[in-house]
Amino acid sequence: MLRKTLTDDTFYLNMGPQHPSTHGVLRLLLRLDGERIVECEPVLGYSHRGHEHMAQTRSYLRFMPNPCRMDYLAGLMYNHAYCLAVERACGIEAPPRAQFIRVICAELNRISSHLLWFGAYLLDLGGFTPFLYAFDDREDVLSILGEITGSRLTYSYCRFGGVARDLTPKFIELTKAFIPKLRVRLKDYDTLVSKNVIFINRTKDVGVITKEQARDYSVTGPNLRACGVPHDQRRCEPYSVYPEIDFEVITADGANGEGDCYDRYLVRMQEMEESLRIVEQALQRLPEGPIRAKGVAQEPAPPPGAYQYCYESARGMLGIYLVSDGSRVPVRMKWRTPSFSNLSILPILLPGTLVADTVAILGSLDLVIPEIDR
Amino acid sequence: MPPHLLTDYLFVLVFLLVGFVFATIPVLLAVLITPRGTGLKKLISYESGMIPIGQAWIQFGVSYYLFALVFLAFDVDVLYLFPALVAYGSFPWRDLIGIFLFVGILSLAIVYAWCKGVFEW
Amino acid sequence: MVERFETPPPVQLGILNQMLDLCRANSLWPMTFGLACCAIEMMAAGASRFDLDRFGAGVFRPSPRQSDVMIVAGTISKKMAPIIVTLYDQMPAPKWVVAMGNCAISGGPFAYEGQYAIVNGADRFLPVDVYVPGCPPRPEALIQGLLELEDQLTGGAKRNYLRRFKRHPGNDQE
Amino acid sequence: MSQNESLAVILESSPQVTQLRRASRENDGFDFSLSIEPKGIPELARMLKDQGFFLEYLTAVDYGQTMELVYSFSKWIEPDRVQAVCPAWPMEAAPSICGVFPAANWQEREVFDMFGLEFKDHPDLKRLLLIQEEGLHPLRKDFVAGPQHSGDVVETEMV
Repeated sequence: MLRKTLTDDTFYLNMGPQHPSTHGVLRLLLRLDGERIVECEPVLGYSHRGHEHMAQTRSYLRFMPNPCRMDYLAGLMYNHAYCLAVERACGIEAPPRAQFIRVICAELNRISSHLLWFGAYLLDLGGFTPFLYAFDDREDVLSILGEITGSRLTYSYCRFGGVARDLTPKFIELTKAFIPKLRVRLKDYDTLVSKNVIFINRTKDVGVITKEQARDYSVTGPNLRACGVPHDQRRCEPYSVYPEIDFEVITADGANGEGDCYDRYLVRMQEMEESLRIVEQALQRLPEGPIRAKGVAQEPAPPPGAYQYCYESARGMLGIYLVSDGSRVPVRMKWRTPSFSNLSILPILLPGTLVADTVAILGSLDLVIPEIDR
Repeated sequence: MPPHLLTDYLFVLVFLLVGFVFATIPVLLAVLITPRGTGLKKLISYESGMIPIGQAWIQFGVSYYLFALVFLAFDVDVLYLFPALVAYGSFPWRDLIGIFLFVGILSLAIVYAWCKGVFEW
Repeated sequence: MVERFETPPPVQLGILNQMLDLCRANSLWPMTFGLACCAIEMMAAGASRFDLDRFGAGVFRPSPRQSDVMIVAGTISKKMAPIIVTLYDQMPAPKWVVAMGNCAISGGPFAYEGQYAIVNGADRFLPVDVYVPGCPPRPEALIQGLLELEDQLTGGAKRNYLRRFKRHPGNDQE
Repeated sequence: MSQNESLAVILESSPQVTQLRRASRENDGFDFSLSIEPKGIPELARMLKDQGFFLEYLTAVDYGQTMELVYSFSKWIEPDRVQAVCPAWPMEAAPSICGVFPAANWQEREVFDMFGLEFKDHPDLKRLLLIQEEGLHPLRKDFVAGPQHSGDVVETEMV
């Protein structure tokens, strides 16, 4: 009887919804041969909340709190992107001061998102100390952003045509104190982690994404820049005030990045420094003036048509496709979220690696699951 | 049964008894004073919240078995070191070389396994 | 309300239970079980600034077999509900549930007339002990929720000398 | 903009394109919007891939009586964005472009999940996000949440 039950030697393992390294409720159905992965199929939908269904049944203003709950690590960026998309549809232009304030807050939000990724990724690989340091810095950023937005994670700070409140002197003073402090800390992280032999062995040449694979699976953001492609929405398709700010697009050591986990780590760490530079320049160039455009209706009703807006969120290219029929409720609002396509490359990265490498690859892709399930 | 032998066996008996009692008290305590969960899916093996697919009786890589075998060799090796340590000291140099010889020969098993590639996963 | 799936212990001495409850209260091991945004605030509560370890609850256990408190942090979708029930069943007996965030209390911002994908709150299928409102609640709110759970266990400052540390004034007169 | 001209010429030449509209990037967000027959989609996708485009997203829009599929392709460095729109619902199923762009695999499954639109020769067209329930296509305009969808109904059996 025993002979009959023993089939081929692969078995199914659920790296399932409740797993510390999936950063949310993502389920990986792995077919394993011992510890080596034969096949991986991500199963999604465990945190599907119907954002796009809500977008179709609510007016633009009532949908305002939803974008930041899709990607709660870069909540302010989603809020910013949503307002920019509706402004493009309605043909409104935010005053320059408001645009600069939005860019400052968006870049601070990018830093807090990368810090959380850094802490959580090192926690997945077994190092507990960077998690504590990274969260300590992240709390500084959250208290700075909380100074004017009032919330820590789910911001509804931008309005159609401007921002809700003006910058307070305390905000500017806190930011100016925070920038050198984080620069020192980033050097500490560099020495603590980048040259750590265990970290290098776990991430070097693991989960390599080639340029063709990145194009086939439309991977964007730091994962794409780690493959050596200098694609950054803020530079290739400049929006808001980014043309006036001098920053460079970080790719892993020039254009010959191999696109492995270590390069993705390096790209994100340098992006934090770039964001600090952007915040510094934006603070210097902050113009005086109003923070809300005059005469913008509280409940906008964009003219009929289809509009698209592409924004560079912390995880990659965030696209909003808006179809409006002139009423206050959109016909369709499609959110092209970066983590969706960043995850779709996993089934071809994992076969042949060990289960422990899954944790390293999954962490390096920096996924936020409600952004995938929407 | 000469009396001094009897007391020796008595010590062994007491030692066994105390060991047994020392082991069962926590188990008994746990059964008596803690509430018992009566959930339906309590006894399913935990697999991040899902119901495991297939059963565990499958063939899997031989490397796990070989790895355990190499550990076993050294486990038994330590077993024999105990009496050697007890009798240690009459001729210190001779005993030291004896132990090194014993452990050396056994560690050849590791070298053999290493060359055969048992440790490549 | 869902009844608790627990049978009381065969031996129940008054003073013994109080001692056990005091020990359990000071070492509540939560299960890492983040569903959505509240998970990030739970991590922030466990991290260095709002240290949960001060109350013995900082040891986040990944597996339900070694955890006492299930903090349901985030939106419960219909596809996720059976999995939460499985995890709750697999936790050893003295276990408690903290519903963190509006989604776990009542469906929060996603509970409305035409919704098709979420369950309106964890207390539809789990016996919830402490509700921590907020969207997401601040880490201090989660810590206050855990302190509330500890007070439920040990009868609070009134009965237990060790629980008389300073808290916000509202809690002292009960 | 000369690069755009050559693109415009190529787009006109590809078969099944019924109407090519040049849009402005500032107030529409895309450079070219072309409406195409469902049969011509794989051909267009292959042609755009040779030009170095990648598939940004693929989604459907429900206008009540009719539904249409919207494809959006864009480039990495030079900012070109082509949007292809093809009628979907009353017409027969559109062919899948998983062969050309594997990224479309999940997006087509999601469109099937949310709108119920089939895709011909898709490797395994099954639900991506929602629970396995017959006829549940929430993003359709005629979708009404039934009693079994209410927030109080919890089935604790593993689906």
